[in-house]
Amino acid sequence: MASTRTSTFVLPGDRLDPASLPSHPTLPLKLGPGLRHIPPNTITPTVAGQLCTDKRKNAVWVEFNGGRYIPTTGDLVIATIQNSAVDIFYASVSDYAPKATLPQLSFEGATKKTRPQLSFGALVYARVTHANKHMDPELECVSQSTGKSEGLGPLTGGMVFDISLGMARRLMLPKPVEQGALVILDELGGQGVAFEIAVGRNGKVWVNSNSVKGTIAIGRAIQETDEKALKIEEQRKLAKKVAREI
Amino acid sequence: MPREVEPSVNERQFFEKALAENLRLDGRAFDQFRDLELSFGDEFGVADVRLGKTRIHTNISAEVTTPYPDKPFDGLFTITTELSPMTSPHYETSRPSDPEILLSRILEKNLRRSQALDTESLCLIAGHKVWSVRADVHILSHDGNLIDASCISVLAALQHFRKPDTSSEGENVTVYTLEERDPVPLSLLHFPYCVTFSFYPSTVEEGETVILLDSTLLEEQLREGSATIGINKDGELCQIAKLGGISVDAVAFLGCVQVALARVKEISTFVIKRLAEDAKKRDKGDLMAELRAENDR
Amino acid sequence: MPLDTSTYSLALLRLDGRRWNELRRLTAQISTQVAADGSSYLEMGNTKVMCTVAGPSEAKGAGGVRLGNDRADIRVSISIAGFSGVDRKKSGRNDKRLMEMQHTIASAFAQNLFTKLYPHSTISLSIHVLSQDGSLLAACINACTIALIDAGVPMHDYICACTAGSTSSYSSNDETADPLLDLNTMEEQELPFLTVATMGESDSVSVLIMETKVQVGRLEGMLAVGVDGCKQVRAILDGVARARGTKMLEGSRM
Amino acid sequence: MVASKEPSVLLSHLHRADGSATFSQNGYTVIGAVNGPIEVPRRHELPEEAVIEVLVRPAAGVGGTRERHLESILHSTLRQIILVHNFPRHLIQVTLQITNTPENKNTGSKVVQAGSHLAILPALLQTAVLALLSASMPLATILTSVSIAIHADGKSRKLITHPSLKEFESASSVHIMAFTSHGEPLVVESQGTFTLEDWEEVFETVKALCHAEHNRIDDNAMQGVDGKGNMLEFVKSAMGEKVAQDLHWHT
Amino acid sequence: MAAWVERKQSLVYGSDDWLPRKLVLVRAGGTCPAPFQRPTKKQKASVAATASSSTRALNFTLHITSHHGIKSQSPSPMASTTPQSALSFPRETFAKLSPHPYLRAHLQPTSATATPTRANGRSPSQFRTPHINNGSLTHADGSAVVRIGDTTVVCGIRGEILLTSKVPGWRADKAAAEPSSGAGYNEIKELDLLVPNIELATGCSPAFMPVIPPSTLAQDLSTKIYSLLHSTNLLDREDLRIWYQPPDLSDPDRMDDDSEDDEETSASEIKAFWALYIDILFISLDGNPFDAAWAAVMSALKNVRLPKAYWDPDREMILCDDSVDKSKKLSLNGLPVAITALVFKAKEQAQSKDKKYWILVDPDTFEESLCDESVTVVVDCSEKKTRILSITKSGGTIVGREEMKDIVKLAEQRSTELSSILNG
Repeated sequence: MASTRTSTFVLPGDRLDPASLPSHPTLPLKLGPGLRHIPPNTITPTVAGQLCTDKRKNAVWVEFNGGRYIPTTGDLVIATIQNSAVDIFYASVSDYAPKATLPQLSFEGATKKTRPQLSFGALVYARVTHANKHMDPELECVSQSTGKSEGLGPLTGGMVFDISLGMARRLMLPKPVEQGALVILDELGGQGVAFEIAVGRNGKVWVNSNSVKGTIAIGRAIQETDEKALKIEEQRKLAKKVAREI
Repeated sequence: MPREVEPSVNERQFFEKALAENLRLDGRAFDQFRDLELSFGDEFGVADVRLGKTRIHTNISAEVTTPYPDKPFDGLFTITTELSPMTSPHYETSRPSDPEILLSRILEKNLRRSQALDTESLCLIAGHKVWSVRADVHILSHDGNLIDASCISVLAALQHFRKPDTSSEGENVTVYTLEERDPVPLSLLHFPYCVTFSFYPSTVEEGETVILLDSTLLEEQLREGSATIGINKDGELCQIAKLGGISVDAVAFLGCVQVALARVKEISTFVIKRLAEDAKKRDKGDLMAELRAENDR
Repeated sequence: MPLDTSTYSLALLRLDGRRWNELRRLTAQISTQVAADGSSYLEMGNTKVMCTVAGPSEAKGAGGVRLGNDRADIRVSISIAGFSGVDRKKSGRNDKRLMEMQHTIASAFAQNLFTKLYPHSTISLSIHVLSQDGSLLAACINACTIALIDAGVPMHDYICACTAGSTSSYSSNDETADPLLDLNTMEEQELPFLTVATMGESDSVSVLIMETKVQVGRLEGMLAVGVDGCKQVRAILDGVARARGTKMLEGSRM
Repeated sequence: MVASKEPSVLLSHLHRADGSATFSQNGYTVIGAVNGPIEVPRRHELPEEAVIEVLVRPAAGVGGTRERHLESILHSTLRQIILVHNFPRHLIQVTLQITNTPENKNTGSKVVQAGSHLAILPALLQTAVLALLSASMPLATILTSVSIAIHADGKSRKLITHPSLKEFESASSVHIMAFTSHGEPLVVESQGTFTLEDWEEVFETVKALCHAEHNRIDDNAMQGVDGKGNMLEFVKSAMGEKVAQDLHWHT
Repeated sequence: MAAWVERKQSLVYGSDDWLPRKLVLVRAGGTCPAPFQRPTKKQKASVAATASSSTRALNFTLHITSHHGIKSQSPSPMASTTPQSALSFPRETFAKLSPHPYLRAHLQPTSATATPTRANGRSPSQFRTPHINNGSLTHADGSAVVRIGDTTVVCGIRGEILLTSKVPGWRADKAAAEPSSGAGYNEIKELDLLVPNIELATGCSPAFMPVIPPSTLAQDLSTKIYSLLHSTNLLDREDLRIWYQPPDLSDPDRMDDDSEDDEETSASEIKAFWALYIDILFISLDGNPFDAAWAAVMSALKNVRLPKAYWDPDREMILCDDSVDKSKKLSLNGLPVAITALVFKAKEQAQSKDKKYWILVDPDTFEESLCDESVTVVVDCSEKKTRILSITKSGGTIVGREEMKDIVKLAEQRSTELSSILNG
C-alpha cells in the first residue's frame, strides 16, 4: 500500500502542486474528504491534515482527525433513539446536531405489525443511507439488497465509549494492523478475552462481554490506545495487562 | 439552543450494574478523587484547576469603588460563574441554567457568607471608598464536579492574588502602582473547600444508598441526589446543601461530613504546597529580573 | 446586636417562651381553594404559606415537552408577597435564593412522588408566602406535602421539614451549647441553623441545607433535634390529612 | 514578567468542544473553543449557509460594547474563511475566552480597561483560526494576523512588529491586519495619525509576515528563510505537529 | 442566476431617460415555476444546466422600459419570439425578488456609452448630499442634526462635572506627568471623560424595534466612535479640567479672577473634570450609520460651549457661571471626516473567485444588504498634508493597496466638501 500512497501536510487554501495529484489515463479523479474543487480546475484542501493519494484508484483525499462527525452516506454509526413519530424514529448521530431519521420498517423482518419498539435512549447500529447538507441524514438498520440485518439493529446491553473520529476510522479499516498500527483488539482476542464490539464512525464504540469488569476494561483499553497514541508494543502490553485483570 | 444530551439506556443500565459490582467506569474506587492539578498564571490572582477532564480558570481583580450605603464599612466581593457555550453548546449566555444558579449559590454561601474573605479589611474610607474584589470563574471544560473544582480554584486564586498597596490621608486615598510599592495579599480568614457526594439507590439492598465522590459528568447525569458540604480544615462547617433528591440516612450523612473534613485537609495542604512552589518560582524570577536590570546598567 | 441568649441558660426558655425542643404553633388546613387540584394553608408560628397544586396534567408549552420523558415533570414557583417581611422588599424574578428553593422542593418531591405513573405530564406547585418569620423553606415543604396529598398524587411517604439551630455562636466550641428546634427570624439571624426534611417517620434525610458557620461537632446534635422535629411535624400533618380524609369519607357515605 | 513576542499554542485540549486552542502571544492568552456544525434554533437559521456565532468573553468582568465590537469584526471575518455554504441550516459556535492580558501599569487595578481593546484582536483572530483548524472545520483559506505600531517623532519613524501593550499605547499609529494564506487582506484596523505611505509600508510588511511567497506545498525545506515572526509558518508548524501526532499510525 | 449572465445584453435603456423605471421580466419558453420565488441553490444549478444544454431553456430576459411602460419600444430578439407569455414586474418587486442581479444590472450596463449607475441613481463614487444644522437643542451644551440622504442623526452633548474626590483611584501626582513621557496617563481615556452612546431603537428602521436592549450594531458603533474619539486625540485635555488656585494670602487683591497663569503656580490643583456625555440618536436610517454619526459628533463638538466652572472653597463644590461670555468652546485638534465604502461583487457567493467588483461609497441600506466587505477611512484635511486617522476594513479580500489609495482620494474629496459645511 505504501508504495501507492504518498502523504504531505496541507493547510486549508494551500495551492496543490498539480504534479502531486494522481493522473490516471482513464479513471476520473476521485476527490475524497477534506478537498474541494473550485471550477475550472483548482483543487484545494479545506482542512489541515495529510494529503493522501492513491494512484491505483486515482483518488486523493486529506486524512485528518478531530472535529465533529458529519454524516456521510455509507457510514456505519451508533445512533441514540430520541423520539418516534408515526413510522419513523428520530435518532441522534452526533450530539446537538440535527436528528437523523430512521424508518421503523428498515429493520430486518420488520412489517407494519412487527416493527421494533424502541424507546428514548435506545442504541442502534445503523448505516447512513442519505446524507446531504440540505437535509437531515437518514439511517437504516437493514441491507436494502439482501433484506438482512448484517449486524445492524438495536444494541442491547453492553456499554458505549467515546473515541476520536480517527480511532473509529482505524478500527474500521479492513486491515487495522497493517494500515492502522492497531493491534489492541487482536491482542485481546489472542489473550482469550471474549467480547462483542460495534464501532460507529461517529466516534462511538459499543462493547459487550460476559462481565461488567471485562467490558469496562476493554472499553478503557480502546480509549487509552486512542488518547495516549499507544505504539504497537505498548498496545500488546496493555492487552496483556487487561487480560490478566479479567 | 439544542438541549442537553442525556445518557442512553445502555449507559444507564450498565452503570447500574457496575455500581452493584462496586465498579466505576473509570476504574476508581467509590471514594477516590480524580487527579487534581493546580497551576497559577503569570499574573497575580489567576488559578487554573484541573480535576480529571474538568477545568476551571479563575481570575481575581480588584478596583476601588464606593460601598453600598447600607454597608459602609464592607468592601465588595462578587463571584461570577457563567457557563458558556465553550463548556457545552446547550448553555445559553443570556439565560442562566439550573446548574449555573446552584453553583453560584453554593460558592456564594461557602465563600461570601462564611466570610472567607474579610470584607471589612477591604474598606479604605468608610462610606466612600472600598475595594471591590471580583472573582470571575471561567468553566473551560465540564466533566463533572464543577462545584468542588470551582471552589478550589477561587480559593487558590484569592490566596494568590495581590492587590495594589494603598495609603490614606484623611479623605485622600493613594493607590500605588505595582512599580511603586509591592502589592499586598488579601486578608483571608479561613479556607472552606467543598466536597460533593453523589447518591444512587442501591440495587443490591433495598433502601441503602451508594455514595460516590468526585463524580464525572455521566455519573452526575445518572445520580438521584447529591449533597455538597463546605468545611474548612479546622472543622468549621460553612454550608451544607442537600437540595432534595433521594433521601439518605442521617447517620450515613454524618459519615459523609467526616469524609469531607478529611478530604478538605488534603486539599488545603495541596493548595498551600502549590502556592509555596509558585512563590519560590516568582522569587527566582524577580531575582533574575533584578540581575538583568543590574547588568543593563 | 447579638441576641441575648444569656437568659436562656438560666431559665432554659427562649425569648418567645419556648423550650429548646418545642415547635411553634403549627396549624394546617387542607383543600382551601376549590379551583385547584390540591391546596393547603400552613402556619408555623408567624410564617404563613399557601400552596396550590395543578396537575398532573398534560405537559404543554414550548420547551416544556421533553422528548422521551417517561415521568412527570415537577415545577415549583414561589412568590413572596411584598408585605410578608418586616420591610417591604420586592424580590426579583431572578432571585437566586428563590430559584434554589424551587429547585430543592422540585427535586425532593421528584424522588418522593410516583412520577413514573404520569409520563409526559406536569405537576405544578405554586407557593405563596404571606408572612415570614423563620423556617420559610420548611414551611413551604410541609405545605407542599399536604397540598399534594389533597391533590391525590401517590407518594412514598410524607416529606416533613423543620429547622434546628444551636445556641453556640459559630466561633466558640462551647460544649454546653444546646440545640434548638424551629427557629424564628430573630434566632435565624443570630444563630447557626439548618433546615432538614425527612421522609415519613424514618431518619432518612431528603433535604438538608445549612448556610451558617458551625463547628462540625455541633452538627450531630442539631441534626438529631431536627429529625426529631420532623417527626413531630409529621404527626401534626398526618392528623390534618386524616381529619380531612375522615370528613370526605363521611361526606361520601351520605 | 516580560511577555514573549513568540507565539505559542496548545491544540485540542478541551475534551468536550469539537475543536479548541489556547494561543498566547505578547502577554495575551486566549482560549478558543469551536462547536459545530450543530442544530440552530429555527428563528435564527439561514437557508443557504451556516450561522456563525462568535462570543468574546473578557478575563475579568462581563462583556460590554468593546467585546461586541470585536465580535462583529471576528464574525464578518470568519464568515469569509469558513465554508459556510457547506452547512446550511446549521450553527457554528466560536467561543473565545480571554484569560490573560498584559499588565497595565496605570490601570493595574481596573477591571475594564478603557481602551486599546484592539490590541487583542490579532490574538483573538489567531485563536479562532487555530480552534477552527483543530475542529477540522472546512475552511476556504486560513488567515494570520499581525499588529504593527509606528513610533514617529518628527523625522524618524520606527515600525514595531507585535508591539507590547506599552508600545501599542504610546505609538503614533497602530495597525492590525490579517491576511489570508494567499496574501489577500481580510482585516485592517488602523488607528492613530499616519499617512498613506506609512500605511502602505505597513501593508507590505504585514503581508510579508503573514504570507511567504514560496509557501508551496512541495517546498518543505525552508532554506534561508527567517521564519521568525512569520505567523503563517507558525500556524503551519503547529498544525503540522498536531496532524503528525494525530495520524501517528498513518503510514 | 446563470441565466442572467447570458441574457444581460437585452438590458436596454429608454432613449430619453437613463433611469430605469420599470423592469419587465420575460420568460422565454417553458413554464414559469409557480409560485415565483428566488430559486434555491439546487434549482439554480438545474436552471443553469438546462439553459446550456436544452433548447427549451428557461431564460429570464430583462427589459427596461421607460416609465410610460411601452413594452414594444425595444423588444429584444429573444423576447420577441415569445411575447405572449411576458411577465412584467414593477421595479420595486424586481428589486425585492432578486436584489443582487438587480443591482448588478444597474452597475453593468450593456451599452458602452452608459456609465455604471447604482440603483439609487448615484455613480459608484458619488456621495449623498449632507445637510447639517447646529445648536438646535437648547438644553444640550452642544448639538447637531446631520442628514445624509435618508439617514438622519441627532447628536447632543452634555457636560457633567466629575469631582476628583469621587474618582476612586485619583492621584494628584499622576496628573502632573505629561503623556509625552512614554505610555503616559491619559486622563480623558482613563477617567472615561467621553461617553458616547448610540440609540438605534427609535423606530428609525424596521430592523430595530423600539424599546429593546441596544442591538449589536448600536454597541459596535458606540465602540467605534469611542475609540476614534480617543485615538484621534481630538480633545485638548486642558479643556476638560477644572482648576482651583488657592487664594494667595499674601496678595489679597489677586483673587481667582484671572486664571490665565494658574497652571504655572505649583499650588493650583485640579478639582474636577468635565465629562462629556455624547448621545447619538438615529431618527431615520438608510445606510451608512457610522459616517453620519461621526459627522454629527464632530459638528456637535464644534458647537459645544462649556460654561465657566470654578471651585467654591466655602461651599466645597463646583459652581458654574451663567454668563455666556465666559463660556468656552472646545479647541478641537483637526477636523476628521469619515467615509465608508462597500465592495459589491459580481457573484453572489462569498467565496467565488470572480474578480469583478465595484466599490460603492456612502451606501444605502439596500446596498448594505448585498455587500460583505466594508471599508471606513477617517481623514483629516484641515492642514496642508492629509492625515489619515483610521482605516478599518473587514468582511472581504478585495480592497488592497491600490483600491485603498482610491478610497483615500475619495475621502479627501469628501472631506473638503464636508469641512466647508462643518466650518460654515
